[in-house]
Amino acid sequence: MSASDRRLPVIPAETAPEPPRLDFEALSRRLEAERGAGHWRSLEELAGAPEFREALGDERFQGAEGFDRRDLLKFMGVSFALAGLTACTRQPAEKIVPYVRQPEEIVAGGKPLLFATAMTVSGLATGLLVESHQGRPTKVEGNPLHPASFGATDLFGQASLYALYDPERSRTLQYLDEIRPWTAFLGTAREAADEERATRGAGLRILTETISSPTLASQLAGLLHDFPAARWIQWEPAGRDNARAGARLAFGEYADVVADLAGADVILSIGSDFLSGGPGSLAAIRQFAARRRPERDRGPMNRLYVIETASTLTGANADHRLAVPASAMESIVRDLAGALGVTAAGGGGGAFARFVGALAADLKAHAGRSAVFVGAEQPSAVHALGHALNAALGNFGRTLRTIAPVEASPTDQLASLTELAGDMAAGRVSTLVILGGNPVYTAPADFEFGGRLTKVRRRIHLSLYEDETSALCQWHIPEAHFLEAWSDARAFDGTASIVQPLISPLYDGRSAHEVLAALAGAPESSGYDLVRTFWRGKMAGDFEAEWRRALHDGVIAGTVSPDRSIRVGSPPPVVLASPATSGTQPGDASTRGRPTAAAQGLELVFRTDPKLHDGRFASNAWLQELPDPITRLTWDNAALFSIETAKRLGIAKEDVVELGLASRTLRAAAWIEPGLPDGTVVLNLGHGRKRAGRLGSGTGANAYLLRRSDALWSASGLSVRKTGETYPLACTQLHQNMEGREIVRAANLEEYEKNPGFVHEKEKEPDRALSLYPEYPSDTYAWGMAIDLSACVGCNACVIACQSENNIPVVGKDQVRRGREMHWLRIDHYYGGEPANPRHYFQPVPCMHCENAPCELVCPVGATVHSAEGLNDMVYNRCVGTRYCSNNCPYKVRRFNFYHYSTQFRAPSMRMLANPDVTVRWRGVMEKCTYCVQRINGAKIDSEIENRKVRDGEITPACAQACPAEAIVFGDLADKESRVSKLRRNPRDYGLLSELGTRPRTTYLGSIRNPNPALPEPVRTDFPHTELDRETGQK
Amino acid sequence: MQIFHRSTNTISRVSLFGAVFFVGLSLWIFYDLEASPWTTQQNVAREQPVQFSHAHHAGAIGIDCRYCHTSVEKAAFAGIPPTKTCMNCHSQIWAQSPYLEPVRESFRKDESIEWTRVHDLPDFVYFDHSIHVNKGVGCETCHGRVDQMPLVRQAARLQMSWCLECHRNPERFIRPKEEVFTMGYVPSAEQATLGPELVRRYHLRSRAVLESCSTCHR
Amino acid sequence: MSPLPAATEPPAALVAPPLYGLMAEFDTPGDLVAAARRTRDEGYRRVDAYSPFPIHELTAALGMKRTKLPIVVLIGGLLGCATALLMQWFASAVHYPINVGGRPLASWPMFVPITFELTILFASFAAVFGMLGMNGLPMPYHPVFNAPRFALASRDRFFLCIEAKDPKFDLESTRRFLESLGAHDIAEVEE
Amino acid sequence: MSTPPVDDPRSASILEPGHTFASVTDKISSIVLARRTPRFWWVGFLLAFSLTMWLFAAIGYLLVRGIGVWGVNVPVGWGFAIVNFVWWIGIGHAGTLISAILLLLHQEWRTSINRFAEAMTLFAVAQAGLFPLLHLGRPWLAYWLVPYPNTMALWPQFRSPLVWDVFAVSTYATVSLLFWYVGLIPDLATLRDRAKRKFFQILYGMGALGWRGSAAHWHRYETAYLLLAGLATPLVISVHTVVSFDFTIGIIPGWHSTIFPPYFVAGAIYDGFAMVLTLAIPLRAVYGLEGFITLRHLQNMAKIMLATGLIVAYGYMIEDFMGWYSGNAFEAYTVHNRLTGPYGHYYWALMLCNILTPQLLWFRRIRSTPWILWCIAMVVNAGMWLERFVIVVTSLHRDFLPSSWGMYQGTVWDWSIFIGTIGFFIALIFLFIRFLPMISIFEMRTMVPTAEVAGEPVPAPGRIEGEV
Repeated sequence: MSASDRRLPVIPAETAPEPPRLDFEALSRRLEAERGAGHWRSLEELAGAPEFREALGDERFQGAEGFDRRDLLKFMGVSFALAGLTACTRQPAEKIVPYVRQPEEIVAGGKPLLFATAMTVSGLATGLLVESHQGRPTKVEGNPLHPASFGATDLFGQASLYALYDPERSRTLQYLDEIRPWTAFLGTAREAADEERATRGAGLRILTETISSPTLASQLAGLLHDFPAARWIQWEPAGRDNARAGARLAFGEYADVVADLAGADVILSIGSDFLSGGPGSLAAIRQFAARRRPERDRGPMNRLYVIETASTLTGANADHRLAVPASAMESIVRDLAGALGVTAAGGGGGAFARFVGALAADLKAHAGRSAVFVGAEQPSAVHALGHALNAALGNFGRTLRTIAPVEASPTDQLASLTELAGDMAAGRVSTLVILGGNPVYTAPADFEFGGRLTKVRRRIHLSLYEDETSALCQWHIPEAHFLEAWSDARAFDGTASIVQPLISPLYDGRSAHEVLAALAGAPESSGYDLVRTFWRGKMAGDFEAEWRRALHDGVIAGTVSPDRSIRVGSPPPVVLASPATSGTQPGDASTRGRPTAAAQGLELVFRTDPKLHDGRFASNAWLQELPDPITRLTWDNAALFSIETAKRLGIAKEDVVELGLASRTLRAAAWIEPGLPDGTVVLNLGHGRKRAGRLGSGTGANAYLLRRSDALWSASGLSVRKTGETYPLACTQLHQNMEGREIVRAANLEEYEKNPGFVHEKEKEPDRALSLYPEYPSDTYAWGMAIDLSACVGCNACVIACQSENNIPVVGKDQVRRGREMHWLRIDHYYGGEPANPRHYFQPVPCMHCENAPCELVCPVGATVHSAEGLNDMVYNRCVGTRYCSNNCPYKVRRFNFYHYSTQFRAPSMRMLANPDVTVRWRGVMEKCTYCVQRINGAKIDSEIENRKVRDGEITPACAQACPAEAIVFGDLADKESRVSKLRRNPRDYGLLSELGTRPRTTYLGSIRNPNPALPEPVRTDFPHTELDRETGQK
Repeated sequence: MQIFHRSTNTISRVSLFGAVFFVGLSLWIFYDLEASPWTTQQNVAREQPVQFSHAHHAGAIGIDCRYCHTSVEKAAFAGIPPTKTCMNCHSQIWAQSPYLEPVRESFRKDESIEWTRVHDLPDFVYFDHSIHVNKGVGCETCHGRVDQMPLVRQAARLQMSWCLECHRNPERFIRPKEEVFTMGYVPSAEQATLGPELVRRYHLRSRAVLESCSTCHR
Repeated sequence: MSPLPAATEPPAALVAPPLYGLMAEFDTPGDLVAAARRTRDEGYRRVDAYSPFPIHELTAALGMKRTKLPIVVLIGGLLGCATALLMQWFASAVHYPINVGGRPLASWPMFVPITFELTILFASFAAVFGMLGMNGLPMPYHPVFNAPRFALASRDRFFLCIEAKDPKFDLESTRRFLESLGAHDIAEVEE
Repeated sequence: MSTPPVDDPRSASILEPGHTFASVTDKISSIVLARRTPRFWWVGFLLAFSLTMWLFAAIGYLLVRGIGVWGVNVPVGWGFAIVNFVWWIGIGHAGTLISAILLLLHQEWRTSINRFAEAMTLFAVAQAGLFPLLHLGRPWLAYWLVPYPNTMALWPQFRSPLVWDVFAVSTYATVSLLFWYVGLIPDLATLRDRAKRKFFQILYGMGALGWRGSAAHWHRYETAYLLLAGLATPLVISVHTVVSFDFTIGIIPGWHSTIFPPYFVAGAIYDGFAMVLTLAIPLRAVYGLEGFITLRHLQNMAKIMLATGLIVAYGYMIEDFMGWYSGNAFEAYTVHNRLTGPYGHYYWALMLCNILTPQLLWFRRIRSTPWILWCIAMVVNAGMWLERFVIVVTSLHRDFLPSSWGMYQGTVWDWSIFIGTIGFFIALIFLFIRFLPMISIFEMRTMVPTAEVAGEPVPAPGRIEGEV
């Protein structure tokens, strides 16, 4: 992968996919009745009206090149327009298409409906409420009743909607790249079943991702009962094998540990990124953030220690963070265990003695009110030690519960995959059914999975996209999106939910249930039947009523896994013994996943990508363009070096380096990230896909190529060679240094309690009496927002939520590099303190809706003016695009349509993605955060019909609704009792740059950390290191 | 030596004033065109797939608007009746009429009737029927005497300045809620006194709010 | 018996196009000025002088009134000023009052630049079109162009024209008078 | 007393001795009325014309693809377009300034340069006028900046400097045009009377509006001309003041400064004269006009450049001083960033062009050596462009929140349109010198010694003694 073969994510019109026939005609005709399709007063229709109706190919991200028919029409349009015709534009005739028989629950042209369902990532479910306009899902929200959501959502949940309508999804069932009907597959399935039955299924293998779906599990069980010799293999590239092994070591059996952080005063994370991505992270954030507020309204502020290698969100939110090489992790934990008397005192902590000592003391002091997490990447021994620590601290039963494993069949996935690989190589596999997942891409490199796969005679692959694996299978079955098919799944604490579809499959996709049913010789049974029949027995009371309730609530009552009282004996000596050998000893569970001590060279650490996870989301443009929470990179991953290491190797940002590990090499772009342990290189999984559609393919470097089964998470002996080439990376924030300005105002708990007004010490808003302008009298609502920087963990959910709610287009890598990303809400990230181990500051920045808005003053046409309720209105249809407002905005929250970015909504399916309550912006128009004015107006209309005022909390902007930390509060400042008014009175409340006299309506609550007095950590918001300031962007 | 003929004096002056006049005229025409039915398609009756007469149904028979436009009080969109609604009656009455064949066909084939939209606001305008109807803005106020229209036409200009007329001083147009669906409504009292009273009673928002951009544009 | 006077056709000279005036040519601005002064002293009133460049003495010599143009320009300026102020105030404070950046609706200081510009613009129009109007321009055709050597009036010759309309005008005496001024190439200019 | 020859640096004459009304008239009008068009004219014109065509092509592409083809982004929302706009407007200041202010100051030497200086003004303003339109995201809606009755019941937002620009620039263009045309009327009459071919007689005749040099006309004419001068003087000052408001009204550090109006105006004059020299020096050479545009003219213009250059230098100094003196962290950083940031080299290049180089003008030998003067003028033209670039880009690319800092670079389309306007400008100049007298003929006649009426003092133009 060299800088040269990188191409823009441009989709030329000629290669645009065939618009599918049936579904869209109907659906997009239904669309016609709705509004929100864009500016008809644009040249778009002035010139292009005739071909506006035809279902167009997807033309997203027209970069700098491409000059197609539409452009010419536009050009003609321009000449008309310049002739002064625009004012007299006649609106093209539109059709209204009513139902023939209207479903009773649908109010024509009116209110959207919400349906409860659930999304699974790595087998674990998050409950969702999905908004449906006229039968098309338009927005994903969290399900307040679901234990893994609490009404919040994560990126993946929010972005799942994009996947649903993604025109690049696999659309047809294929046999050797030829389109086949479903019945043809049924034939093969029967044939295969008959054939395998002869050998009792000896040649039959079923490869799935981790499964928690009870229905699917029972189907598999049934199948294995019919084919006793068959095997069911689960493979999760970012799996929890080590955790399982660790649990076994500690408890003697598989068990999951569920935390309730509400009661945890001290939290220790041993390489665990429990605040992002992981199962139950939303719940974790909710509970964690609830106690990050110095107001003590929900208990005293908790304290978070993090010992980690790569910089994770969890580490970024730590009060104390220790960055150690992966190979050093276990010994430190042993020292800690020693200090806590769990094991015979270890080495005394060596370099980190002081840290370990203080930590141990703090944990002891909070025995029973603490929690120790161990990351899935850590070796089994560390997991066992973690359990032992928790046991010694008496956390089980208080802050932690042990429950029966949630996944249907906990196994050693790596072992079973190894076995499968062996079998395939030996030709012992005649039929391989791959249900979801992309093993060719994700399997350890040393398995050469792809090559061996082709040795299998009959290869069947079910997946959402045509990916690397489908390419090597004869049968490719398009998978139904979870919003298209019936299923069920369990949450991290065991709670089961019915996965209920909102729309019939757009591309005739099938669910795993249906494929298995076909294999089991019962093709007629639909997913719906299967799920219902499974639960029929299981639900207490009247089934129909319970079923309805389960669908309505989104959770099935009484399915939470019961506590499993496990005696955590002191872990077996094999664990306690400090490692005689390093590296994994085959068959020795206690050494599973243990990294080999760095002999020479550097250490390479793999981690799941915060946006693409294990690569399954690579095709999702929303996630691709989302900035990484810390590096702020989009569209690529990069080999991350610490400042020191980069200096030593003479590496600068955007250099292409060749990573060598044993015999394998990989070229990747370099990026510098403070806070990594020196000598460690971090590379995110999930990038460098070969077949992830036009957008997902070839972004970044494929870390799997270096990932061996004996070193899944970290490998030593890495060699790094500068190639002398450079590779452009698209970073949305070139400066992560506050330059000594009062942007994020931070303090430690002690200081804050000594001096609560610290936020106003250096800068404060000028006294309103000093203004020359008379106050505008307001007798109505005064909308405002408060963002608690102590609570915000920087998880990015709000950004995607905003993108989804407000029809925000994706612009592509090249445009991002040119500084043209469109996110209305961005999360700024700043470093502070020492480059070796900096503090991280996150600051979500939406429009401030300044009362004295500088942008409004300079707009020549009054396209951005103030509403009576204090909103800084942006009127797209009045905007002529001078960009003066953006220049004059001190917060730079305004976004401009430099090109016709919204062409992506031209693709018929993408038009269904658009929120009908929000205008799709045309080229040359400025846009920005509106506080979700469509929601405000909706609530106002409802309340006014009932002749009442809008209640506090009745309006929730998309960002606030998604936020798991409840860091964003919106409401009426005129109402002194509203939550936002109360926060305004909080001493931590300050306005960003309010010293300029802009009077922002969005204000921030100062960021408070709670470090251990024994380990003094002065607040530092300065970051005097220019290594990061090398200007990238702009070719 | 004389280059120009006598007449050129007159010609030059006339053409001078002529030019000024022409510019003025064209500007005036331009503005007039902008507000003319040619642009707004005001009062242009549209061909419809079915010769449906509001004059007959709403006027002569006196069917309530809400019988067909069901969501007018609940939602932004007043709602176009599904074929089912037509068939409620026309499965018995005029069940064989050739005029109604398209309706029956739609019902048989389960294919929607494609009506031509008559009142079509730009997509960046967010008009909500429910709030207007609930605050005493009569159907007639914007749609005119639909009960007298054999084929529906757009009665008003539907341009921003037209909307503002009412958003700026609603008291001139507002009527009692119970009269909202009345056609040919005559105020019981003097509108000058009744209007302001209703504005107070229905808690209409201040002019400042009704004039704010985001009230209609998002 | 006495012979009857012969009824003869009037001589062609009498139906020849009516006379506009007499055009006298001079070589230097000085001569012209002197001549102009003498002509006026002589009592001629409908007199005009033509020169390739402005000669300020002529105005006095021919006894012209000071032009009213400055008043016209002043009025133009005031008109522009008023238009601008009213327009801006009406648009921002009366017709569609919107809160822009928390500034007052009628923020006078912000209205100054446009007011100034329009004042200048209107005044300039007044100046130019006022001047043309008062000079009766455009007038592509004018009798003086009939004078044979008049083209030199835009090069290096200086002309004085006494119009036939002048009460004191008499073809012969006037011609003699002009000759006495040292003019040469005295020509009869037709209407 | 014997006056030294005009090619002597010490000569003070503004018109070569020995010229008569006739010689002046014929010399200048012959350039226009010559039957054969000189070869160098064709070469130069075609060159400029091809650039003009490229400009239109670039504009077409811009309109079709959108503003994205330029380098602009967030934070740097304004790039070349506004830089060029301010640059051209600045150049457009010399003409009216020379005609108006120097007229009021009785600077007679202006007469031989004011005509084409005014033409240059018009053409420069025409170029400038392109950019505010083109830089819009939706140029076809530009007319929304003009107040006119519409069905939306909407008005321009009169508090925005961009609306002020519309009024200022259009007023300036209109008044300059009137001024230029009024000045042309008598000369058009001259051409009308000199032209041999009927076509040209009619053409120039129509333009001359039947001017016949009547004393009464001359009187009103001069009054009007003087009044226009009086009006144009404050106007010319106001235009660049208003342009500078585009920045000073902004809140951005590096823009929000009270020094801008004066130093923008000074800069404009500086640049304007540089451009006049750039054009005058070759013109007088190729058309042998050394007798009309003498060294005295060049020297005077050089002196004015030196003076305004120093004012501009003072402006830069105050800007940087204020950055430090204000004690405002943002201001301070902006200055620091200008001097040492990623665009530092632009700043230092600017210093070299606008401050150091012009110091050469202290020396008479240099002031009176046309080709050196020409080089310096070119350097200043470039320098003033850099100044606008520094003001626009370096202020925007790093403002308040470091998180939003960015970089800016002109793309090929930015350059195409910039170079294109230069071509367009030159093409117009070529047409002008071919078809209109580039020096005011009738005013040159008044320079001829014999123009004075013997024994009577020449009163100041436009003034009138002897009320009758």
